[in-house]
Amino acid sequence: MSLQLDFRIHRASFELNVQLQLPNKGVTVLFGRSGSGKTTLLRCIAGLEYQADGKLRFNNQIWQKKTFCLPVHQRPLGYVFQEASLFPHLNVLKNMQFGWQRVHENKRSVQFEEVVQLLGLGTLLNRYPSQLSGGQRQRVALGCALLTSPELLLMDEPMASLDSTSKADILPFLEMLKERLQLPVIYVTHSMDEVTRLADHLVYLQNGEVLAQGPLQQMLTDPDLPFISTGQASTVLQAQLKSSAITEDYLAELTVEGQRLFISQQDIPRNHLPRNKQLQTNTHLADTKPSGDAGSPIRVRVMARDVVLATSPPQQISLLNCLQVRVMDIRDDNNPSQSLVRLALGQQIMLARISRRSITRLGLKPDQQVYALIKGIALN
Amino acid sequence: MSLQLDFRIHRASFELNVQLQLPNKGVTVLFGRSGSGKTTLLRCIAGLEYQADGKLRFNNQIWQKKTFCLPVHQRPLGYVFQEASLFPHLNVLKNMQFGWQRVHENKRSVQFEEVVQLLGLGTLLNRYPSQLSGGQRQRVALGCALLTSPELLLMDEPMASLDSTSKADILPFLEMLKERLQLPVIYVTHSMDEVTRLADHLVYLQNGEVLAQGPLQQMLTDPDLPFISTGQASTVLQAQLKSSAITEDYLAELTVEGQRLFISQQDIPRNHLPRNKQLQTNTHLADTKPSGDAGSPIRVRVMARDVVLATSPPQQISLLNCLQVRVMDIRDDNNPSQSLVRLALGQQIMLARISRRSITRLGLKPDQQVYALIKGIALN
Amino acid sequence: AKELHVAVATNFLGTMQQLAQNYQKSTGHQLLISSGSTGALYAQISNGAPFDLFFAADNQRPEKLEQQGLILTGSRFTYAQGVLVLWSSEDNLVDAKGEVLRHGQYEYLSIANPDNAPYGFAARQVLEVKGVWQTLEQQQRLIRASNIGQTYSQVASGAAAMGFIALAQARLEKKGSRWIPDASSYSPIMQQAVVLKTSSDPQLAQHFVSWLQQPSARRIIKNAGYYMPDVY
Amino acid sequence: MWSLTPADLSALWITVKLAVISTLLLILLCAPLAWWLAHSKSRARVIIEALVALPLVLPPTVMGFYLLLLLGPKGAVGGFLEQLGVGHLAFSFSGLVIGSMLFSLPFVVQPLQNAFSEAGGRVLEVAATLRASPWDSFIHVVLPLSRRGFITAGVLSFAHSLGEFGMILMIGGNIPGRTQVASIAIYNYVEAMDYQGAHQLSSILVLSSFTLLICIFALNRQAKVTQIH
Amino acid sequence: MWSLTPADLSALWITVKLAVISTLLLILLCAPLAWWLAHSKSRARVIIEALVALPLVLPPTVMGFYLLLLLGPKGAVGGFLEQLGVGHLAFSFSGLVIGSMLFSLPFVVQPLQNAFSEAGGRVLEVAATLRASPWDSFIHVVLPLSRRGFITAGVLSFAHSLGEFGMILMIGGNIPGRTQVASIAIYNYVEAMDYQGAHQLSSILVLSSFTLLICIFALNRQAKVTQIH
Ligand SMILES: Nc1ncnc2c1ncn2[C@@H]1O[C@H](COP(=O)(O)OP(=O)(O)OP(=O)(O)O)[C@@H](O)[C@H]1O
Ligand SMILES: Nc1ncnc2c1ncn2[C@@H]1O[C@H](COP(=O)(O)OP(=O)(O)OP(=O)(O)O)[C@@H](O)[C@H]1O
Ligand SMILES: [Mg+2]
Ligand SMILES: [Mg+2]
Repeated sequence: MSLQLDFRIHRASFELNVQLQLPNKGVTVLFGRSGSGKTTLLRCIAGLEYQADGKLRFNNQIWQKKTFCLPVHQRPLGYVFQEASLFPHLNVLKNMQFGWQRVHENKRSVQFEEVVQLLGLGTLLNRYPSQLSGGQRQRVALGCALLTSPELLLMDEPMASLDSTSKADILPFLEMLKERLQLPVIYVTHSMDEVTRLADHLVYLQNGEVLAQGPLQQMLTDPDLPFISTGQASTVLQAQLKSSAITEDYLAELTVEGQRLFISQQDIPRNHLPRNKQLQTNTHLADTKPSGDAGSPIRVRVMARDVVLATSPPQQISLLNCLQVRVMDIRDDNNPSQSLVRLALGQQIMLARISRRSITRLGLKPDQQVYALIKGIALN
Repeated sequence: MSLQLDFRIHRASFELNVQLQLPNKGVTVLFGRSGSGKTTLLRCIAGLEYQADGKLRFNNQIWQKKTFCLPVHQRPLGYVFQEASLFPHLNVLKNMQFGWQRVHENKRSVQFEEVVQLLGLGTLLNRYPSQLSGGQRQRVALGCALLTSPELLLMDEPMASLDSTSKADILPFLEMLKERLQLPVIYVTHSMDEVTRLADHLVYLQNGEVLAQGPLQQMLTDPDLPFISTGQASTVLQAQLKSSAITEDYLAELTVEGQRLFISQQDIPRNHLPRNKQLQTNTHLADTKPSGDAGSPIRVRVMARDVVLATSPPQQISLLNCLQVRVMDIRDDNNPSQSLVRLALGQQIMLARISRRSITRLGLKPDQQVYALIKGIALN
Repeated sequence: AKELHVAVATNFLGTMQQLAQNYQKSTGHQLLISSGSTGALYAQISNGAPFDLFFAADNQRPEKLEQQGLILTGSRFTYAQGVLVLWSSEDNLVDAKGEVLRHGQYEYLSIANPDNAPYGFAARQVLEVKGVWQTLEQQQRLIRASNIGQTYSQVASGAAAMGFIALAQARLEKKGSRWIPDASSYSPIMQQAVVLKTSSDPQLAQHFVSWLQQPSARRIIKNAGYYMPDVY
Repeated sequence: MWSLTPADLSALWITVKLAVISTLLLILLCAPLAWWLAHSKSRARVIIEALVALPLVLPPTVMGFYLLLLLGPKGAVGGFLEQLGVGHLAFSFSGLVIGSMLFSLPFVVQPLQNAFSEAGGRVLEVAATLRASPWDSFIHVVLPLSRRGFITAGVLSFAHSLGEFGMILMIGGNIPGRTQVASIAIYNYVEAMDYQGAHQLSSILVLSSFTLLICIFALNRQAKVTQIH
Repeated sequence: MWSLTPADLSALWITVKLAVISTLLLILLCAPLAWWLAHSKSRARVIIEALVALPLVLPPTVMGFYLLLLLGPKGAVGGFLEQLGVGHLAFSFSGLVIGSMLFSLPFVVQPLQNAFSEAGGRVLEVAATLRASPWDSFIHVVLPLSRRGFITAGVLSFAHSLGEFGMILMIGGNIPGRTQVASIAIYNYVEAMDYQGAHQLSSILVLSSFTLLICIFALNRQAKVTQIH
């Protein structure tokens, strides 16, 4: 736990009061409704909220305490603002060089060309911000922040106005960065997809206070939190990837609590590939079979709506994955026609959202042993 | 077809060249990668691109031709800009009143309080824009545009930075507005979820040109377009809602091409409810059973990844919906471990994405009769 | 009672105000006084300024107006003759013979601009007689104010050690030391006045002019520090 | 303690009248010009911008002299007006106003132009989509957003009109009760060596301007704070 | 065609030197003040803002007189400098520069203050997160974004320094070759009824300023076009 913070802000009709200890690597996602204080908290961490009263310690370095506040520009962080903010008098190239040039060569941990290429900015370098589209501006702002080789990355909805192709290009890069640089990231997003894909740690803010926080898995299945009742309710399972598990048909075999699971090779996180391949995104992996070792841990996401329950293992059906699980409990869902079934898979918990009618028809009860069928592609 | 447009713009490294005829009701979604010209096209329609050379006719009224250009403020349109833009010198209330006061009372088709309440702005009315969070600003901007009671609504990613709860509140309101006001809407979004939920018509832009356009259903299943290869690939089915179809367990029964389908009552679009209920969002429908008539048409969305194929109807499984379909063709997916199966369901087409291994195991072939299993909750 | 509009060179303004008071007392007529530099007033008159009378600080401008036919024929007359004085605000700086100009330890000497102010021209003549003009000019110690009013300000503020001003000004100062050069060392400073052709009431203007010839009026002018040959 | 002569009072009154009238007129007339300068893409713009600054380059008396030539009965403008029966403008309060306006022109145009340049762009587009005509937008969006520019323009022009005297003396003719303003009165006091009178009138001018300016800036600041710009 | 006397030439040269030096110095010194005024939340701000505009209120000659009292050998400042062995400032070029600066103060501070107010906020926050120290941000972000304000300040101050003569005459003493500037020379021509000489020198001043201003505004415009502000 190496980002320790404790902030209080009083505003006319809003009060922030947050104490947190965040891990010094991995992605912490700040989640919460509009106006819950996510941006304000990021600004406090960056040192931009002068009225903030509090303490902040990063990796044994004190950034703020009662009588002291490390100036923003001396904090080794990168900040992607919610509204992409570029220097209007500089073109894209100079905007990106701004932070890059202010970091000592020895301290640079990313490559300029790498970032430019990955964010697809090669053809825009001579443009001025006023000549860019919304998404282009957002990508440039992302580039500017990354190019300062930060030790802590703060990102406020960095992909809100990006198309899915751009997102699909950038997300793996962020995952890679996070692994390679061992860089703690604090990430604000409203997209459950980004949460399940990126988050290690989740902080749920409500009206300026931390309602709950914890590791992703635990938070997603906590019945008291709203995650389980969204349409996007998901669980994340810890699995092991076998090195020899690559099949002819581009599937990879995993083990979860002793049971087999197949996922698409493409969904295997990049960091399980040899280092020199890490930057090749969007290329098919067929030619470069991953060399993850037998037990290399990997996490897979299972959306509650993708889980089908059966009382006997079905045949002749296009569902690859069939896990034996035990029904823990069955709860009402927000949607009255649905129920939320929590399933025990060894030590782990999985969610399934199925219709009440199916519950009745199958006669599901707590403690019953059932088969959870998951579509292979639902994992990532 | 009552929005006819024909625009050309030359810029240093971008060229827009668009001819379109759009329906005069329903939602047309502009889709395309970052920088493809979506915002530029909206600005042309609004009359904000002075360099634009072209023609524009809206409902037999000429807005622009060679020698004439109707000034922006005389066009009865509402525009939600990509970057929420409010007047910094006015508080939220006065911002919202700005357009409202400039529309004649007789021409007002929405209610001030209604919009304020729905967008959750009640407590923010006295704030200035600089005191709002990103999502709050976006909601105010949305309100400002709606309050001009437009005859044509242009929206540029109006929900990009909204949390899912706000979205879930606002989307039904937009659906209702679109039905009630018979208001044509041109909507830019990167979210497939919003596309399938709102769009009637889809325009796919690439490098400033219309790559394809047409009704939603047709566009989504077109093998030449990128929609089928995204993770979000979906089809939209035309179904009929039976008035007597409301069951005890909050499901509604639909008919698709003569076959039965169950969906959650909650997913029934609001416009199928009695008018006085239209504004009650997020309330359970149990108490207000929808009164749609026997054959009232309704559309349901099926994501390709939610479809499971079986060669015999499975038993003892929590899948409510089982449709008899015919395999049309099987194509490679972007993901090498997956295949995309196009299924004929009567006159309609449905997509299923399943693993290659399942194709082999089940021995699927074109023209084969199979069972398509869809999770009830996957419909909306 | 009627009104007469009089344009006066700034250095005669104070005296004119005194005269105006007396004139009003004795005749009931009022004087409306506009002041300015002689050059500016001349430019205004050539461009139709609504004055009846013009009291210049020199004879050059009135002559010019006469040549241009802008005045009532024969109305030009000398109303006062200026007396030049070297003045310093320091008590013992200026000696009775003006030798300080030659030997004194002073930094700056202020005079009115010799090119357009009669007092300046006279000062230059005095300096030339003393033989210091060239030196002062070369050493850039000569301040050229726009008129003697400014010269006075510069000396009074102590910025310039001394300066050539009108006796009319120096009289008002109790402090300081002064030297009045011999009247023969410079050409007489004839302050002339004219009645303008555009005058709306030439008769009243003439009346005022003749009133000025009266001893009481002349005494006022003399007491103000001007040389009035007839009174002596 | 202070003993102002009636002439002083009348000079003060004319001064205030002159400063107020010329500042208001100037702002009214210059706003469109500044708007055009801020938004025009015409090449002529640069020339007009340069012309606007020119009145500053010449010494005020000399400018006054040239204005006299122009506005006097023999001048092009004055003569024309004379023929119309309006009367030429030299030595009248109207002439004073014109001179004063000409002389404060750059102080009004430049700040307004800068303010208008900033207050353009996106907000105007938003206003147009919210049905505001260009004129409506100008009044309800541009003007409030350019407040700072207007204050700067007003303050500079007002203060400058108070202190200007070279040109005013030349074109106004320093006629008591009509065109004699406070600055000329002070000048006269100094010239007449009545330093007491000069100090007194100067103090009044400076102190009242100071008070006025403080009020203006304080109000401006308050407006800014409530808006949290 | 034109026949300038050596005195005219030297006056022109001193004029240019004075305008350039005082404008540059003024901008250098006023930038921090304007920055403080734009961003301070102190109550003293309003008072300083009002003080800055005050030099305009008094007639230049009178201001010059008061300055003379201050800077002359008997004045507080002049006397002090005298004791230091620097010499008092009256009738020297340095005194001229000081007077000219004081008189153009409001034209420099106000536009800069407005520009700095606009160029604050978000971009400064971005710059700080990109490791720019406040000073670094000021140089590389605020200055370029305030270009318009600097141009306005420079142009107004430069033009005003060219034309100002009342105060300069008083405090500079019109010493040929040292403190006689073109505006005084023109004034003298007018006073001496040498209208030919006045026209000639005026034309030179006006035309060369006009050319200079056109160049400045054209360059500014070009910079703006490439940036598409
Ligand atoms: N400058 C300010 N002055 C007063 N209140 C403010 C200010 N900035 C933000 N607020 C308020 O503080 C609260 C928290 O704002 P914040 O921007 O942190 O929200 P957020 O969680 O980032 O929301 P969003 O998802 O909409 O961006 C909001 O209610 C907002 O209205
Ligand atoms: N003012 C401008 N001058 C020159 N080029 C511009 C200008 N505005 C936009 N462009 C370019 O025109 C193209 C289309 O821009 P547009 O804003 O329409 O894209 P978009 O489809 O809305 O993208 P996004 O999803 O990122 O908002 C982009 O390549 C952009 O860089
Ligand atoms: Mg936010
Ligand atoms: Mg866009």
